[in-house]
Amino acid sequence: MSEFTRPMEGATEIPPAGFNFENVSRNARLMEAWTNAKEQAEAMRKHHAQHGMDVAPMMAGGGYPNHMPLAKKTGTTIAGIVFKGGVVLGADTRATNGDEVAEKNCRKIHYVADNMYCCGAGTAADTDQTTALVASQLELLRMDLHLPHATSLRMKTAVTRISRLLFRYQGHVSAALILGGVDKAEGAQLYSIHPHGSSMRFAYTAMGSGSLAAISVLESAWEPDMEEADAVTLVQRAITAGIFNDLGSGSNCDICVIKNDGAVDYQRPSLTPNNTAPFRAAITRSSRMDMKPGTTPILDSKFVPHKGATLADVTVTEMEVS
Amino acid sequence: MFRNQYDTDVTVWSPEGRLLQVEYAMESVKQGSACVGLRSNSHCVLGALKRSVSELSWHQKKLLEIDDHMLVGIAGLTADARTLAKYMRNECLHNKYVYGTPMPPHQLMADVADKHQRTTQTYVRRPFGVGLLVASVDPLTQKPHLYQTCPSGNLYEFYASAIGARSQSARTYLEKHHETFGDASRDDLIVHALQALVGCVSGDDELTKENASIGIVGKDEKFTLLEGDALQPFLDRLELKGGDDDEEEAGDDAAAEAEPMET
Amino acid sequence: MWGMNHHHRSSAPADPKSHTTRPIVTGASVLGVKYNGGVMLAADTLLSYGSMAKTMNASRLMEIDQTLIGASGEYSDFQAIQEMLEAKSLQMQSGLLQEREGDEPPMTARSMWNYLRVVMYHRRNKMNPLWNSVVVAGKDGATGEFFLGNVDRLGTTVEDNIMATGFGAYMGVPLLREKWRPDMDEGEARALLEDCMKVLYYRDCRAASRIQLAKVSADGVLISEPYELETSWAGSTDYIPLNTPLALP
Amino acid sequence: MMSASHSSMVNPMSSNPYGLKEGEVSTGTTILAMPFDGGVMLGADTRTSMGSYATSRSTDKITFLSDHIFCLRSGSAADTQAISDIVKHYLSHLTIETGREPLVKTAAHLMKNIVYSNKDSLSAGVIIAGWDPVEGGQVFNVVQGGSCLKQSFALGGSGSLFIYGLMDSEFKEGMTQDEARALVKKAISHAMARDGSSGGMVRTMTVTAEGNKRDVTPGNELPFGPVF
Amino acid sequence: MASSGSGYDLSAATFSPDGRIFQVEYAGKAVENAGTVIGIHAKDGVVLGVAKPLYHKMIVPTTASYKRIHTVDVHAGVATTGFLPDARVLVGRAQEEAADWQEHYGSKVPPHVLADRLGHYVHYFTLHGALRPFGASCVLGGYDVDTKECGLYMLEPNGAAYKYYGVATGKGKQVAKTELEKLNLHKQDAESSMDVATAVKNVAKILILLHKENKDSDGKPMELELSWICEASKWKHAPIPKDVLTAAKEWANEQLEEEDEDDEEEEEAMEEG
Repeated sequence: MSEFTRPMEGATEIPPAGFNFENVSRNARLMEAWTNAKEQAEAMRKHHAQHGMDVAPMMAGGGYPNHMPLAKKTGTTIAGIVFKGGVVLGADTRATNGDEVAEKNCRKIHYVADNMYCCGAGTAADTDQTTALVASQLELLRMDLHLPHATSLRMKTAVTRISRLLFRYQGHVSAALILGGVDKAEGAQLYSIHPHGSSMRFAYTAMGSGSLAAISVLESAWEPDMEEADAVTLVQRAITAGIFNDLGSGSNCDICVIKNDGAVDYQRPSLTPNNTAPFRAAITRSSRMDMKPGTTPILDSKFVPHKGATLADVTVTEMEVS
Repeated sequence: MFRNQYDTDVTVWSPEGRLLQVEYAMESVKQGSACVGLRSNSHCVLGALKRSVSELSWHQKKLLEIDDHMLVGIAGLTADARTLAKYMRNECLHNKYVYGTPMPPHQLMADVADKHQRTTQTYVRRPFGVGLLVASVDPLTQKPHLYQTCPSGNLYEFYASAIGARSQSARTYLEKHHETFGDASRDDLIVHALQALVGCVSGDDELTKENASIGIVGKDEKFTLLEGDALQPFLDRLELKGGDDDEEEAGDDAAAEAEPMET
Repeated sequence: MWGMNHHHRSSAPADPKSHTTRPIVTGASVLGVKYNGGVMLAADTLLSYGSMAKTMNASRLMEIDQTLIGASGEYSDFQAIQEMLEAKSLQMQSGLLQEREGDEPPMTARSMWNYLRVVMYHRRNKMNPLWNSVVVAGKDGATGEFFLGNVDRLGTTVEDNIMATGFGAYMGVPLLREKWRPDMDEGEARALLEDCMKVLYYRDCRAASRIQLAKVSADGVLISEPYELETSWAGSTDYIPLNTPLALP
Repeated sequence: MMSASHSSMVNPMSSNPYGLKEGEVSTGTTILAMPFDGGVMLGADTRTSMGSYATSRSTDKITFLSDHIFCLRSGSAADTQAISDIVKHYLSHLTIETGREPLVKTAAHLMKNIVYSNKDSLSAGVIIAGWDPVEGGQVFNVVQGGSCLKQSFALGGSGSLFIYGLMDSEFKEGMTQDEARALVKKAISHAMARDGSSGGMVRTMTVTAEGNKRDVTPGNELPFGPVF
Repeated sequence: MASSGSGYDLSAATFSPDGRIFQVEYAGKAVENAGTVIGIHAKDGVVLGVAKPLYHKMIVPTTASYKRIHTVDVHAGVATTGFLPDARVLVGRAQEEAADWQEHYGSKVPPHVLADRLGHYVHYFTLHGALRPFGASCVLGGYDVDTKECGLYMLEPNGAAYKYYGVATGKGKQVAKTELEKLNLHKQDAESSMDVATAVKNVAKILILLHKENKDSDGKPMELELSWICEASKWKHAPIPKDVLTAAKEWANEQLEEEDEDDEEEEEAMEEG
């Protein structure tokens, strides 16, 4: 999962509502510039090679950038399976910004409705906003239809809403989702939805950069009608495979179990295989590094009140209540 | 020395089917000072007698390191030996780079022997004028091997051997005792090597820590050179007679003295 | 001495791009594990030409001097490596002074691995790589322990208890890492490799269910005949596409 | 089968799988060889094309290498003719030196050596088929790039893609000569019907210990024509 | 040597007035002075053998550096004699030829081609003043993988590479030839033609006989080196297994003793008669 740089604290400019694609045209311009630079470099290298000069830099891609700047690679492992009593979803908790770990414990299993949750891979903002948008649509729909129970909301409806939204944006909304949940019509269900708007139903699936690692675990050990405990362990194993084998995934494993009766068991964290506290604790720092209060004596102190308005000038009125 | 028209060129066979130029090259080995080699089941030891060419010169090196598991002792033209040693060192390094393992000695020796042969079949080069004793340990089996090369391109493996000036006395000594070398300890082998060398010292000289040199490789022992003070404890175990006696006797006496050490 | 040979095959073209730029006939993943008493490799027997299955019974595992070699990537390059190693082996075996007591092979797995590194690195420096990732399994000459290593087309070498090339690096390794133990017996090793090959068959479009196993153990080297994996399709057969009108019961 | 654009990249699945240069004549082809009881049967279409123009409609792609060994050529006509000439030359040398007929695998090996070591400048996919006294009838496929595959039957050229399924289901070991010829003709006719770069007639060659026999089926007498 | 000193014998590039090339003949002398090599082409394989007297006490007799029979390729081997460094070069060349053939044609070189190519190589050294002829000879045994037949050839310093049923060269050439001729090896089709097991015994016998008859080597220890290509060796060139070798030696010694006794009896009978 990646995060674009956050706006500065206290920035005054508020972005317009909805998704923003001003970078699309910027990227197109960059791409063009890059292609030109590459062609020039190629021509140069050909010239060199024909004259018997060193052509080694080609291998290293020297001289021009290897590729145009892209949105940062998504690094995530999410997975879900259907078991006898419902659906289990799992996700890692690492958020990356390029090669940096931007956040060690982020939430990737999003609330969509009381009876369905959604794991998101891709650009963090896109998955957050998409799931939130659909969540509010579903809630409005539920109220509009006077559905008494959460499980009366159909999974199909959610899948359709999400995939229509994503398709409308032609893949520019970078959200790869696994939607899991239960409804009265079809029981426990699991769907994967790709950024371009396609959706598929599975008994088990995985997405994100760690999906290959996760799916290998699921493919080798999933079986029909698993018990809940086994199902949770399997998803944990799949996510852990992503955490340890995919560099884009890491930190903890979150789990969300949605049972056939609509009950939800959201475990966050469910596993903490990368707890660093013991390692930190194991490092003994010299006591000389710790400075006790008072180590530096206070020689003198002085208080200068602000010269402008004083507290007494402010008129305090009570807030109106209705 | 026998001279005739067949002896000036390496590419000419004599009517008897001999290569006289090559045989003459073999004579040059006898010009060098002596070098002995012997092996047990775990170690291979070379001993050499160093010469100094003048009062002001150092004793010249006789034992050259090739690799951790290999060293050569030389007798004959030093410059020719240096060429060969450089070649052998290069081959060892190359093998290490390509296969990640030390050069198997038998393989290297075959190449060295072929290198000698090449000089005997074309008239552009003269044969090498040097004999080598090569002490080595096979890196795979950890067994010691002692090889001897010859300017003709012949190659032998020995339990013990000696080359160079006055080496006959050393060979006699080694021949008498070689059957006991198999189980001998490392230190005993060194003493045997020195004892064999005693007979090779020229009349008015004697074997000292200055002119003696010992090189060892063994199972679990990388190339070690013993010279100077390090050699003294071993020299102290010899009774130096050599000088005045004739060669055969020197060997015999030395043998008689050496025997108690082996028990 | 193929690879660094004296018969130079073709002069380098003026355009460096026209060197080998991609594989044409390819084999998919090779997997390997060390286990208690040996080391085992697995590979399927499919060769692809683009996405077409060109032939379905080609072995990508070979034995040379009690060492196993398995390769993914360009098959013609694998054949060249095969010929090169066979010639090398013969050269070393019949070499003039080749006689050690016992039948120690002249080149152990580790030295073969090292030799391949030199050849592959040399070729990539000539901008003409051998387009393979090669797994080497056998015995380490110096220690007598079992050896498992990999050389890629750049000449990078890796040594490990588990090994996977191609897609196997993404889908085999997680399982191998999770399940591997040093005290695994041969049956466990085989089961683990078969599990991984199965997953690869499910999810790698260039993999097949017809595989070969090979092992090096105290008994020597054994390469199995190709056989079919048993696959499972449970959980994958039930679902019909979304928004398909359902026939009423 | 070929587009005119130049590309040194070889993409087997593109419309220009052999990376031909502009104006290069290619045998956009269907070729097929299979062993039968007592020999091998080779078959090929007869179209040679340059882009979508058929420069020849009666080409003979079944090329002599030695008395009982032939090759079938696909890819660049110039390249494959040149290398089969070289292999033929090598084999005649070999025949003189050894005093006996060359083996099919030797011919395949020579062909592979050339294709493999010149993979960057050749566009050639060649099937070598023949009979020798040691191993009987055999078929080798030397694929673009230089892999050498011994196969139970071999297909090559752009048209082969259309008949893999047919051959997979109809080929059997140990067919009679007549069955083999009928299958080869049928398969090539099917390929010619669906592949624009294959066409013309079907030529076959039967190679047995007793001798070789050619056969041509004109374009209007094929066992299969397009169904409309 | 009658012609020595005539000045026509100093270069391989010089003919003598009577059309001989003395340098090649002199090189042949190096072979005639060296150890004997014997080869037998039996009906089901080939056997090569050399005898190596141990002239030196301290030499390691089992070592590879003392080897005189070498494997050239899986299916071919040579036994060498003469000036051994030269012989080693021939072996190396044979190995190269076999490897080149494999690389070029993807198959095993037929033995007659290998012998022929080696002959060309040796012959080249008889043409130039700057080179000298090889002072070595070798007996080549090989298995033709295609025709499933074995072949036995001898290479001489002049470049000749003839095929033989049985062949000997080196010091004991004459005696060995006489003994080989007694074995009727050229009658391969006959019922009684020799199999490879018998050939091994006879090679051992002839070599031991030669050793005993030679005044220089008698009494000195001797090492037999024998190899074969036959069904038992899976048609590969391999040293003869130790037990087979020991049995052959025992058989040879018994035979020789019997013959001695017979001779003595005969002699006695003669004397008496």
